[in-house]
Amino acid sequence: MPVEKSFEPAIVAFCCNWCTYTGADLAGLNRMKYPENVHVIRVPCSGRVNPQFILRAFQKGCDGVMVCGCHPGDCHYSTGNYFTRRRFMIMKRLLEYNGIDPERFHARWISGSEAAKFRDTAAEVSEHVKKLGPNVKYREEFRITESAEAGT
Amino acid sequence: MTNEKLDSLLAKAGVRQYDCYQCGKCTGGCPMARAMDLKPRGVMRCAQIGSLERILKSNTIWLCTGCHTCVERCPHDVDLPALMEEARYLASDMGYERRDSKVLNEVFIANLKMFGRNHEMLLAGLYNMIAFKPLQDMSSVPHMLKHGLIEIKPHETQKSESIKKMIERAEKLSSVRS
Amino acid sequence: MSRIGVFVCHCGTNIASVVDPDKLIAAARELPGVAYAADYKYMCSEPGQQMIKDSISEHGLDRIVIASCSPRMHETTFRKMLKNTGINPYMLEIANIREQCSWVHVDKDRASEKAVNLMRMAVSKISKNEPLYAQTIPITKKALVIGGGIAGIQAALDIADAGHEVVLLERESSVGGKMAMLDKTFPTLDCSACISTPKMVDVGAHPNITLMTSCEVESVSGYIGNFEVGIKQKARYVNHDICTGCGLCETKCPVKVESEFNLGLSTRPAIYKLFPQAVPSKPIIDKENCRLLKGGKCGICAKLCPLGCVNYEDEDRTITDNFGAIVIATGYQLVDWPSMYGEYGGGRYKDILSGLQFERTVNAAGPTEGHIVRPSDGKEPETVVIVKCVGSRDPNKGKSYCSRACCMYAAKHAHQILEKLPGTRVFIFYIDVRTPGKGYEEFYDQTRMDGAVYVRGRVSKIYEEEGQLVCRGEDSLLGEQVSVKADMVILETAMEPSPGIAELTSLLGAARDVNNWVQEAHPKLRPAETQVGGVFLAGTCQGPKDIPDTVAQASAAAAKVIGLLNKSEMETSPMISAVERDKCSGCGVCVGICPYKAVTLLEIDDRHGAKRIKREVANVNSGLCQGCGACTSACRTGALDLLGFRNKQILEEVDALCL
Amino acid sequence: MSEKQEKMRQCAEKLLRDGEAGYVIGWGETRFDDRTTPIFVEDPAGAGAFVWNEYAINSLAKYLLDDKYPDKKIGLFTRGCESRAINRLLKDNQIKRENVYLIGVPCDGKKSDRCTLCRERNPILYDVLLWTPEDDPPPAAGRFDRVKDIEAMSPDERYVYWGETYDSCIRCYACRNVCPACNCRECYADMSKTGFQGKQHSRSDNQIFGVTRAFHVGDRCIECGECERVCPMNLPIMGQTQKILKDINELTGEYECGMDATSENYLGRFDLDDKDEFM
Amino acid sequence: MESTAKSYRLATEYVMSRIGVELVEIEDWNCCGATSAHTLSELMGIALPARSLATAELKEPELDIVTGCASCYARLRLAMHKIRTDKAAKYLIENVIDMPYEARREVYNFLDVLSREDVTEAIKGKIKRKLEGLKVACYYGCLNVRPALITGAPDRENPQSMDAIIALTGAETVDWAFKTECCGAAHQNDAASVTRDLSWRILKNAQLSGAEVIVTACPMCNLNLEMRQDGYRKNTGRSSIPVFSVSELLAVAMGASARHIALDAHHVPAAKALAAALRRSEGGVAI
Repeated sequence: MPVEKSFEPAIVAFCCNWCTYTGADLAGLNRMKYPENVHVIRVPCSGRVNPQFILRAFQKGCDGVMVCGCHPGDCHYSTGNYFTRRRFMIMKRLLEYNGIDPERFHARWISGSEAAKFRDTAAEVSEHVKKLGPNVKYREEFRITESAEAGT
Repeated sequence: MTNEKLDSLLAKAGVRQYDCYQCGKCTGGCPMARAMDLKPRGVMRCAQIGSLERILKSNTIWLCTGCHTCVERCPHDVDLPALMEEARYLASDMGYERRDSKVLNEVFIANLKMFGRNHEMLLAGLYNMIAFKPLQDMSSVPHMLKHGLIEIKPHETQKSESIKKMIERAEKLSSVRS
Repeated sequence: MSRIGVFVCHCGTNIASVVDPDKLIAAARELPGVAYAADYKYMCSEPGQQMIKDSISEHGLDRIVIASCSPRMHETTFRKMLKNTGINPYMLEIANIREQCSWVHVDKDRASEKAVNLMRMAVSKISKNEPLYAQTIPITKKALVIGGGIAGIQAALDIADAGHEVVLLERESSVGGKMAMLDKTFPTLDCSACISTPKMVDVGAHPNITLMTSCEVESVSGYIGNFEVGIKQKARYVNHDICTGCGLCETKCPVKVESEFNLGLSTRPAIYKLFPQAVPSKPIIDKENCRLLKGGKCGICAKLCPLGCVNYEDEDRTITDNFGAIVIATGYQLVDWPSMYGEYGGGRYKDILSGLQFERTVNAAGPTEGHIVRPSDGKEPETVVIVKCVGSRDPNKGKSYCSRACCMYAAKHAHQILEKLPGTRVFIFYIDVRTPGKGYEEFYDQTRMDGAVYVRGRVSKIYEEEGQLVCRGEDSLLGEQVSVKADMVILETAMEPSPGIAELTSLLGAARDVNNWVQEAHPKLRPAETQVGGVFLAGTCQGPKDIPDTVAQASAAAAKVIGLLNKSEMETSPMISAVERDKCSGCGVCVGICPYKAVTLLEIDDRHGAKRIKREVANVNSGLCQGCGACTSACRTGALDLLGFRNKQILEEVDALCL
Repeated sequence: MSEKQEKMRQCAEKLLRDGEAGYVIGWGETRFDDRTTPIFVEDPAGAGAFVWNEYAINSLAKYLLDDKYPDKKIGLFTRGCESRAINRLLKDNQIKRENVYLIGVPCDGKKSDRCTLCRERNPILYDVLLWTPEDDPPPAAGRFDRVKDIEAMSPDERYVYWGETYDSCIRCYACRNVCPACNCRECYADMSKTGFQGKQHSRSDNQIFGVTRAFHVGDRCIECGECERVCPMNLPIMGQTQKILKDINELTGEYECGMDATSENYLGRFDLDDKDEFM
Repeated sequence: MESTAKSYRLATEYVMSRIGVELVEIEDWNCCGATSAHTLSELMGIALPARSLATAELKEPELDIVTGCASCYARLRLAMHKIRTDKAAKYLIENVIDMPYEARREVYNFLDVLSREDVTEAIKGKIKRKLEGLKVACYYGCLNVRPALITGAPDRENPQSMDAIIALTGAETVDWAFKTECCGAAHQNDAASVTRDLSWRILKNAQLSGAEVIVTACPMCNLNLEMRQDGYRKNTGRSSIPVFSVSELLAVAMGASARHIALDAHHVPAAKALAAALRRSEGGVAI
């Protein structure tokens, strides 16, 4: 399909304000380059990321989702990311159990200084998701037809 | 072109030349540094400025005993012995001059090809002949003969033929990574 | 319908060279709710801000989206700008099209496309924004300074001089810290004790300062302006309320142990003052070594004390106090070089001293009364080798960082040796000489002219032979191996954070960097603050530094504290959790998740059908809540929501990306 | 059987007559021989309506939520499954222990699929125990067998499996209404404005409901099986929640809910040494 | 060990038989190639030791390997390490040696074995006479401890394992600075002027630190430190110092006679120093 070639996935990254968002800013400051697909949504803490956001993202047409926060032990709010860790350990397994490809959902710890890790993660996730193609699982049906129309 | 070779040399040795900040702790502790025409720190300096030839021409790479004192104390974990080793292979491949110790090493291996094990007397004797140092260490010979510390007849492994073949195979392939 | 204004910043060429502002403007105008869209070269500039303000009144805007640099950069700027416009400062969203778009992407079309996405996400989000109003909390006008070294002393004095109460807490039995151990200070060579002792006396006597020695922080709760700190007062076994510090008790103590203050170069009794000029100038008993406290027979000191101050029954106590601000000034210790450097003898050779041991040796009040002699035989050295960067700049065996003060104190040591023992040969092995400081390079020059020989190279091995220490290394400028036979070797060892810093920072919630130094909130712009509101930093707990920098940072931290304590109350961020009580079933899952104990269950009056009932619901303490939102993701009904980052706002962003 | 039934009736009658309980919840006859229905008896004279037979299937505990603020205690016949549900409600701060009078009735297993999963026949907490405890059922072999079967599929197969499963969901929310872990004042699924749950009868919205509900109750599920029993479309609902329980069991060791009223739920606490796969 | 290290071999056999450790000689072992092989070819430097190890694994799959030579130890350990960590290298090496090799068992040096708790206990039980007051400098050499990645030695500058073993004989080990300095054995033939110095300064530091004898755990170290003492005497004006293998001191303490372990085969007269120590402790027992 010709669509495959020009497929540019939409990826949303929920990033905590103190570590990963700062790391992403630092990547910019250092003029590192990564694919345009990754869109950051700023949240105060990875603990703020309700797993239902992820479901919604897949439903509305995101092809990949990332949840990023401070490394365990470094949380600005001291324990937020420990809860994140448990929540998404369960959620990731549940999503995969329901058929979502493991590569479509990533949780990662990226500190405020790990600009390179942010870049690498963004690039890596983009690449994987690109290979997988557009996500149809969990996607609202009318969206699929709509975009198919738009594509023709 | 030189740098390509140098880069691959460094990569094989697992050494990043810019890790070194030239503190000289390697040279300071090197047992053989006095005899080296390029000191260990100098080797790293040459790697930094891209002068591969000076490394390959030096006697340093042949004199390194592999005692690992340098890397043990190096603040940046620069694996100089690995670098020296790769440099020796490259120097041999590129046909650089055989330096003193290479002769010994070759005699040693020839010895193994013949017997599978090392024959000290033959080794020392052959070496002294080839290197033209006929009298080196010969004062000890009578004592050693008397007490059975050296023997005229070499020990052979039972399968010295297979070892010879193995060594030849290894010589052909030479590097583990290639 | 909301009236959203979209403003696109070029940031000079930083944004505009990659992202096409026209595309953003065109896209913005198509979006529902957008009443106005415009671009400008520098939105954050005065004219840029004016333009936004003008547009607000001209077009009747009620919420603003700015597509520009990171919100971490200018969110505060733009919020301030909105304060005088009639729009609530929280009716603002920033699309980060610089750090996360123009700077990280190359393809102009695709970068512009992404910028449009980001802008659209912000527009969608802001459609759900609501005005937020800051609350105020009272501030306890009292500061706690942890650590009684020169940093803590300076900070305490500055805060106290500004009229605020200060508790200065010190783990040892006297304030003074490392500076009290030093002999002279570079580059002016004024005597360390002469300049630090008066300050020690000042903190002891200042009406606004309460000195708490032999104390440690045990617990911390609360938040900026309202900390509650549990302090452990370790048993001193001497009643300091009565003690006059006469020193009689020390004279007959049968115990002799290595003196910590003199770093093992002399001994002290079990009842002791840390050093003669100690403040408070009163002894304590070291329970690890006291014969009686270890279960033996003694009690001599109690018999000797004319005032009956000695109390062997003394016990640790916990005192709780409230503070508005906390300063961490816990300082450093030297790395344990013997465990790192087997090649330097691993501590086997007596005549190898650490820099601090040499300070004690050369100090007139030290164990040798200032005579530079070898600990092994008491002879004056004829040749001294000074080794720099021991434990620093050595990621393999020690610390990767430069310890900053060593170059200068190495030069000072050389100078002191050459001054006290003219004719001594002094060799300084170095890798680089770093002298960035006022008068520092001149001091280094002087030391070289004094006759100190600088040898460029790191010493590879030191061993003892025939009563001398043979130092082998390379003179890398000559390219030859060198070997120096020295009578004494001084290792200028690196600083590392004081022990216990990990425990203290986790009590306070402050972060540490990879080397365990306390992390400042911003390396350049907020060097004296931690990321935790109300917790500040002074001195070497933040990283190696010399005395002038330490004192400067201490005063900076004090200024921050004074600024905070001068207010009687402060505004808190309104972006905190809020409970919709109708939805809350009081299950309490949020209570256990909140790291600040800000969420509790509250009994409220309600109706159940026709019945009046009492039921429990979650309640957020706006003073404690820091706005992390961890509770909101655990709340199944969504009764808890985070203001400014409401569920619906975030979902709008998600939806907007996928349009 | 009838002896036990008699004990139950006597106990209920006494409770009501003494005014100890305002009413008692138990099982009553229907016009079908093979069905019972939950009944609420206020009048001591009506205690004879309670029955105890192999069709006393419904779990009764959830009814307590309909009357969270009673004037008098509520009497409740309590088996293993009821008592775990009550622990659930107590832990979730939904009922007060003093508002209920628990009449312990050790269970001998009923004619229901949900009883095949049963691990606790005897009540864990009660105010009175009417007869001697039953032997616990043999260790439920294959607690997670069904989950393992699904895990063995490929991602696409799993998607199709669950997609087709949820295609038949009619979103009646019976599973939620009967579930003791679903005790919110207002269910997220009823709040269409928040945006977490779409209302369409599409595969997407149905699946979102399935997964979200599973995540909401997964670490608190007492495995009573009521959800599957009441599902008019026979959906394998526990296949989702048990997946979460299985993962928790694998991550932190033995994990079972409702065994007491105090243990913190898995997602409501953390351990510094938790496995970290997000480095 | 057949020739130049004759007394080392005899003493080791003596000690091991006394404490009930059975050593099995690897059938048809071959030389590890020492410094020479890997100097010329990396592959040869690994294949040679790998062949011996593979043979051992084939014939004695349940046994660990022990070597009494520091150089062999380093080469064997490296081969083992390489096989375990580098799959590509494993494939190549197995091809060259024409044998499978999985590196299932460990390679130890002689000191590792002697330091094992059970072995130490066994030695303690077999010590018959004490070498009271004999001042010993333990020389470990480079390759018993370095490189740390391969040997896993905890302390590479001032190791203690040999000192602890020697202490069992009643001898007193001295604290000295050249325990792991290179003696230059690899270049004694071709860079003699430098390497002679290396061994001399080791001898000198041992003497200045009060040692009467030096003890080694490697035949090459032993030979190298011992053989060139004529020049040492001439050049430094110091007296020569006997060099023993660790097994020899243990054997003597266990009661071996000079003839048992060919003490007369030493280049530097050796029996005298031991005899003096034995006399000190037992009032004139000869060896």
